[in-house]
Amino acid sequence: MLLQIVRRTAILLASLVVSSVLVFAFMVLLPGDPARVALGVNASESAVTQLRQEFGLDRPLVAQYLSWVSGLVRFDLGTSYVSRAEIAPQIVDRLQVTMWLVVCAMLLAVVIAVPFGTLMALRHRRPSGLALSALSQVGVAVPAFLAGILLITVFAVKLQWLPANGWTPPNENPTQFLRQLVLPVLSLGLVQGAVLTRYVRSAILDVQREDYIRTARAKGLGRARALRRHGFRNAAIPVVTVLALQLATLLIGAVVVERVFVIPGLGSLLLDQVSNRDLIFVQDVVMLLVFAVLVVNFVVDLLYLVIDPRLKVGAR
Amino acid sequence: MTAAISVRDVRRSYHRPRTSLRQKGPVVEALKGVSFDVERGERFGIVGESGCGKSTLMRLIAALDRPTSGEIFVEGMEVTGRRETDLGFLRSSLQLVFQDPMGSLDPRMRVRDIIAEPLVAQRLPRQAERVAELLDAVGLPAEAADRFPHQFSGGQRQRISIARALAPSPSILLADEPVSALDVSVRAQVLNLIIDLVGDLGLTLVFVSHDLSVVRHVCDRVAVMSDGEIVETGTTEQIFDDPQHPYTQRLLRAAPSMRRALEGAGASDLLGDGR
Amino acid sequence: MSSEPIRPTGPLDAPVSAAPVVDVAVAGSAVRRRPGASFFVGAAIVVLVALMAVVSFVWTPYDPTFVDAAVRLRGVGDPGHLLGTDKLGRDVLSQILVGARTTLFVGIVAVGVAGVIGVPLGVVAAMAPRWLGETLMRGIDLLLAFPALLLAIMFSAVYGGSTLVAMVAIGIASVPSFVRLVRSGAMQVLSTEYVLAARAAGRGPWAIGLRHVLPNVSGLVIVQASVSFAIAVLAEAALSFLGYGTPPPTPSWGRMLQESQELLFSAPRLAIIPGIAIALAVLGFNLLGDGLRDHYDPRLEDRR
Amino acid sequence: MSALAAQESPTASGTSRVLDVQGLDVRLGRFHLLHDVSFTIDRGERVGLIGESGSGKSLTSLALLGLLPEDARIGGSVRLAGVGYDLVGARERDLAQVRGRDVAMVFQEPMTALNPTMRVGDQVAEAITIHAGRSSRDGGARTDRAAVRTRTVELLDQVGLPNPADCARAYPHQLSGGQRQRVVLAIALANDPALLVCDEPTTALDVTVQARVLDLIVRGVAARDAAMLFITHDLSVVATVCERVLVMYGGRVVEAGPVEEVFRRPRHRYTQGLLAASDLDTAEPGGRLPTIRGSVPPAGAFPDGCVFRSRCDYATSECAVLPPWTGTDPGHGFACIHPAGEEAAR
Amino acid sequence: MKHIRIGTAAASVLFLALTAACSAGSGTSTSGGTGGNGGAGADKNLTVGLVAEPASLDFTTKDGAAIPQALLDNVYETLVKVDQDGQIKPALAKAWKVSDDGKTYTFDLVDNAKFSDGQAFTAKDAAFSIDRVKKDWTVSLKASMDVVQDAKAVSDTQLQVTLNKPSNNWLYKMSTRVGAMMTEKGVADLATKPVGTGPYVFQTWKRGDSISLKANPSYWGTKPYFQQVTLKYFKDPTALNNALLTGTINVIGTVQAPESLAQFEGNDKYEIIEGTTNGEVLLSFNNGKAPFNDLKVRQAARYAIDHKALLDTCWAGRGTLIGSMVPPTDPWYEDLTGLYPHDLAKAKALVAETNAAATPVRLRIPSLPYAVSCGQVVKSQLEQAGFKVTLDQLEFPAVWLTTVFTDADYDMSIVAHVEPRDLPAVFGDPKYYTRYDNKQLQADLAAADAGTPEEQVTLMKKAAKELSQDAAGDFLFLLPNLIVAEKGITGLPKNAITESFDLTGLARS
Repeated sequence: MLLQIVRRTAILLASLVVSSVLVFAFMVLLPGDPARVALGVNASESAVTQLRQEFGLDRPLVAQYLSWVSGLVRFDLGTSYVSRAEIAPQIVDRLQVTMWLVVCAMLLAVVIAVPFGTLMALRHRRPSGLALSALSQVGVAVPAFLAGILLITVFAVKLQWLPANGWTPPNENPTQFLRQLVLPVLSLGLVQGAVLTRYVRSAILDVQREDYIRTARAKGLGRARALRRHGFRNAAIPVVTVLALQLATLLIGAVVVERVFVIPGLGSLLLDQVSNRDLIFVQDVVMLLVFAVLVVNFVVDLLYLVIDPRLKVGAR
Repeated sequence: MTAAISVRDVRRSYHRPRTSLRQKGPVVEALKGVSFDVERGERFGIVGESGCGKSTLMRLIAALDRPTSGEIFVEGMEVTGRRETDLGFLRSSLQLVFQDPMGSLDPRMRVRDIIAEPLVAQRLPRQAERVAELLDAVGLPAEAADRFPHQFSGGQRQRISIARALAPSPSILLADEPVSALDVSVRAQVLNLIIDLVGDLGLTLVFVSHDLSVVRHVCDRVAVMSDGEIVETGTTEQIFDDPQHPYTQRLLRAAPSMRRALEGAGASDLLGDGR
Repeated sequence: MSSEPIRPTGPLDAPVSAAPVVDVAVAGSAVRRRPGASFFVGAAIVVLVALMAVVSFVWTPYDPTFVDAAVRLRGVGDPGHLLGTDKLGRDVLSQILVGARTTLFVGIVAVGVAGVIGVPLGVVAAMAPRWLGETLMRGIDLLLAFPALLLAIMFSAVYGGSTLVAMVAIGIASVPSFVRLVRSGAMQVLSTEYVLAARAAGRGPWAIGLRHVLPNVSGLVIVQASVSFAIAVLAEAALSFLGYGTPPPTPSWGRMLQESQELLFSAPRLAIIPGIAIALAVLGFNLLGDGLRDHYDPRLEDRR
Repeated sequence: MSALAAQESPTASGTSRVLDVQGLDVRLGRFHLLHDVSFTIDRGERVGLIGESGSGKSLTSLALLGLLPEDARIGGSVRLAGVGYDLVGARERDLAQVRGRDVAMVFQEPMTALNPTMRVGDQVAEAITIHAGRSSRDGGARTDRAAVRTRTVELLDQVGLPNPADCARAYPHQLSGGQRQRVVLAIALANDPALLVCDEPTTALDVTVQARVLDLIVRGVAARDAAMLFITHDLSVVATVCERVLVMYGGRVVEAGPVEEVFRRPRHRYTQGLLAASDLDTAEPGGRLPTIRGSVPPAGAFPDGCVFRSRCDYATSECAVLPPWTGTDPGHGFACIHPAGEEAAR
Repeated sequence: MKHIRIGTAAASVLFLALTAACSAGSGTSTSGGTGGNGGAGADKNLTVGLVAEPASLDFTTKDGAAIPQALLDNVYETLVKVDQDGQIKPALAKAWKVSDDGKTYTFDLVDNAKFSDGQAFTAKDAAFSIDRVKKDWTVSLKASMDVVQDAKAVSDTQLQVTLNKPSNNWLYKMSTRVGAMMTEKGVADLATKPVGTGPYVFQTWKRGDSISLKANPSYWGTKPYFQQVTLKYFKDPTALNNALLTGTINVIGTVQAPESLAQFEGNDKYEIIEGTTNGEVLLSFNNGKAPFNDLKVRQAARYAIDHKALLDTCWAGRGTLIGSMVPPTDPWYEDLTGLYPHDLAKAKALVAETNAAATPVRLRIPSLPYAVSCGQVVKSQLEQAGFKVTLDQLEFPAVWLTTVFTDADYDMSIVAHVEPRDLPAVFGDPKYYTRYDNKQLQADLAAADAGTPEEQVTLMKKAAKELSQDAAGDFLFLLPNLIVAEKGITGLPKNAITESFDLTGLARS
């Protein structure tokens, strides 16, 4: 068990190092001198030189990389070339917004996916199961932003039930926060829910075919109870994987919905900074996303150790 | 005259992945120093339970795996330590038949191509005629060549397997549990076929099985394996009528037998002395 | 779509995508089921999209980029413009037809990149010595940390926005799912007795890779390709919406949708028509993938 | 519940009949897989069901427990002592109460039959607690956790697991195949079922392990005076374990009777061929074995009339009509127009 | 001098400056008397929806029209302002005198203005602000102050500025961001905490969302009606419309999707204000290289464009057709739309004559809504005349600026030049991205800047006509000023001809 944790931690750390080099290298590859881009096309040469010095862009790449990484470790993400503002608090700010959106949407997705996915699997040969399955296929096929636009048109503009867009922090005005959260969470959650439903269905179908479910039923557990007591834990393994990765990649993936609903989230921040060519900022956001994905994978790996006792011994 | 197969103190161990921080992963010894000779024209049986190392041994003889130590000679030529490209003699003189009649045939290939594979690989001539001859030899119709494995029953598939093994006209046939996955009513057909072919073609047969009665029926000489070692070797009569090693005795006793059962033996009689 | 492209790492390989898991079929067995309804519906939709693309090469009612101020914002069923015209007076039907081309192009590029990189890499990772295979897989896992959308945006920033660049990025982001799938399939194939038999017959590793491994993982690859195709179509729509997708004047369903937004109230058809086209194409490829999976995966056979 | 408990007595006829299967018929999709299977088992009786792949023997066992796929169409009746209703057509909820309590099952594949994420002891304990409170035998006493734990260890001890208390804490992957099969047996025996169904329980095991497990099964059944249906393709195992045998081919019972009689003097040509082909003990070493020609057809491809006629050397045109059952009752007789053992008389 | 032009125009194209101030004529008396925080109800709050969010609050180091749009005239004030008719009016300077040689300006400043950090505004601050442009500003706009020789405080309320040479433009520029008055103590945190003398005080900036301003309680002039103004940013024009429709905002400061106006028309909850801007949407030619260094090719292109149809399709018919680089609000405006009427036959003939169809021309447009719309129309229309056109959409600002604007790697482009009086900037400098080198025009423009106001008008008219005749570019149309507001919001400017969105005069009736 300990060995597994150590091994996975080592892999995580190695992945972080490699990806940080990749991200850094990618940013170096980006055409254009960041200082010049930050200052605009007609900036004077002296101003550019000064900025380069100020941000250490005149140092060798290795030194730049090391100081960036050592900053990351201390959670000092540096200062934006463009706005001259500290980057860390901005990222934290945006991350909070996106987390609300993504976590709520994924909760909704789970709430939809687990019962419906299970039902679809249990009835996969009956008309009701097929109908649900078809519905989920349609759900998967609808782009989230289209869902968002349709929801806005109906519930905000036509019916005037909810605000069409905007974001209010929960501590500022909880009611407004909730009202503004509903539609984006729906448009993200419904689509993600449809995707997740397919996985739940697939996982339950697989598990249902397992011999131990038959053993459990032979013991006297009803079909549903056998599934509940023995199936879910085992079906959870692939589903949790998907869920965790949906969560991590939605940090950026939610950008389309953020755009539709004018939510100042992390994805929008990244897009803004890409178009501002605020490279240090982009670098930090990308690294954060990579970090998030890797850490989520790491956590999921550890979770497997809990869920699946076979892994504790390192059986491969 | 050299032995068909000569195995000299062959060992094979595997490293399991480590499971603890302090200790290295355990070393599993699949073969703990095995030596024996198979004479030409002999029908040699290897009997043992799962995990005893008999399949590992087969792979080592066929040079599909490398021993940790020891030497293996096939028809006087050393097999161990050779590169894949230097094994041409082995590939043409020694062939295998496997247990699983489904898994040993590539589902995406036509029977013709399956049987011809050794011929193609070894660049042998007359491939089309040879395939037809072989199909006939194993009792399959000529039009079988155009079909795919899944269109055949288990017994027929095993015939295809045998045809493939015979394609390069080998002198040695290794059969690894060739009838264990077959229905009882088909098993006899395949056993008959193997025995006939071995006799007609004058092959050396190495026959691996966990089923004592099958080995007894097919083989002249038997080696009993347990836990990576050969515990006893002898002629079929010696082994079955007068087993010396306690393991052999226990094994023979544990195998249910129709004759003994009809004489009134029950489940408890399968156990060794004591319980 | 915002969210599609995620693939897990972890001990149990379960490729994740907008469509459900591609089960790793038992490589040695050829138990096939007759294709079900989802295969036929999916195939019909895919053929329809392909047909639209093919037709657009030889005939469209109008030049899809031809601007005619006189006929702007005609409704559906307008004589001469079956699906009406957009705000620039371009014929919507012509754009939809030519847009099918873009959609297919998008999928072919993305799936092509993913497949051309992923399939050989997967086979190599399976056939290489253990340490090399494992290292390769760790590298592939790392790629998972770069979601498709992120890669596409970064690529667009470097190489300029174009369909090709965006789709190469989507393709690269889809590489891990191909590698993992092909590797696990190939490892199953390599553990079969027919591979042992082939080695005993004297086949070298190249021949085994080409003659045994590739044909036997091809079913898995086709299923994954179909699913990845759907993902790519959704990704293109999302990127177009963000302004990183297919640039004008090339007709693209994603951009048609994006351009029609301001007219959602006065001419909702301009959003609905490409919206349906996108959803239909995605549905088609997902269903096709599902149907093929049923066909190739004997595990769905729950009768014993 | 109390209604069920009230019927917990031998049937009115006075015989100790445990299982009565009449005309069991199963169709799946377009395949007709079981035809008119009838047999009975009495208390303390060990009955073997033999047949090759595709004979329908596993399907029969699943039908007895109501574990067939949902879309299977089932006809006939399956009645179990102590259960007031026909198991064919019973609701899943009612069936669940019968399973594990009145009828239990041991499966073929010990490696996959246990939940990999649950401790072995918990899986055994579950079998005990599911029916606790519903069972008239021990009342609510078995819900007591300590008592359940004690009983679990006791059961594991009974199936011969060394250090049963440690075993209870283990996960399935930490046990060998033979050990797992014993755990499955412990689960099956947990509620002292009236009928134990064993579906190829030792096929995946080594000979020496098989010997142990067979012994344990026989002892466990004997200790409970339970009835047993033992399904296998291995004739010598059936001969060793059972008193009575049913021979199945192509979804039909083709011959039935006491082991002694059927194996010494088979009447059906299939039984005869099967015995001859598998008898390696008496065959000349290295000589030719008697065979049955052809191979077992795939499901749905058996001929009508006599199912064996496509492979039978004695088949005539008369065999195209379903041969009648020759014998006193479904448990003793054969279905063959040209039976063995009559040539001498002719 | 030339440098000035390049700079200003560079800034102007960065983002569209969208709406105008209305400095004069806030006739309704504002009743900002209640004072303090308590009394201001919801009707004293205003949320304005805008499109482009600034990347920084410091326009001394960062280009872009979004910063002055939010801060100029609201947080920062200038000495003089430009009114709705383009006339220069007093602001922090009550009055000013120009010496006879046109080189010395003496400003009399208001005596009761205070910075939001509590310090009084004096002539020293004004001199400091003007000097600082030359010293510390890094954006190229600073070049507008190159003409200043010296600025000094004569007294607390009197400032004297000496120029190198007479310039009509300088005073005009003093009404833009380079004329913003700052305090020496307030310049440390320009990017995050602007300090000015204006009617509003900067409060918070939720990046990616909005900027909040609150009324300055100690404002020296007429106090604004709204106590709290939030400028909310929407990248997506549709989202902006939806926000107004669902009451999230009160005003759409600039409509970027004119087609969508339909949903507000005929709805009596809303009011649409339509006026003009300085934004000439220019189909620019690369005059420096083939094929557009050939007058006939340029003429062919001008004849090929059907401006009416173009305006109808790509901007819903909103906007004004112009025949040259001058908006109607400039004193030297003249209707030149008749110079190159849509004439497909002539265009085709010219194309055939010049062999312009031999190679495709690259129309490289920025990724901005109007450019994307117009680009497709222009491509279609040019192709009907026989041109071969490839349309490239370049990411704006980063890619378009380097490729087209800096490197002039293009044949044609479309961009709105929104800088006031930008004809000299766009066509007076051969190094500018239009690569238009016309010595006569350059001489006329220099004379206009140095001459009397009357001479300026005459010479500018001449230049504008020359420019149009020479087909230095095609002037597609003038962007309209489109504002949608809830009924009852007053004081919204009809025309948008300055850099700021001036909130001072806004009220709710």
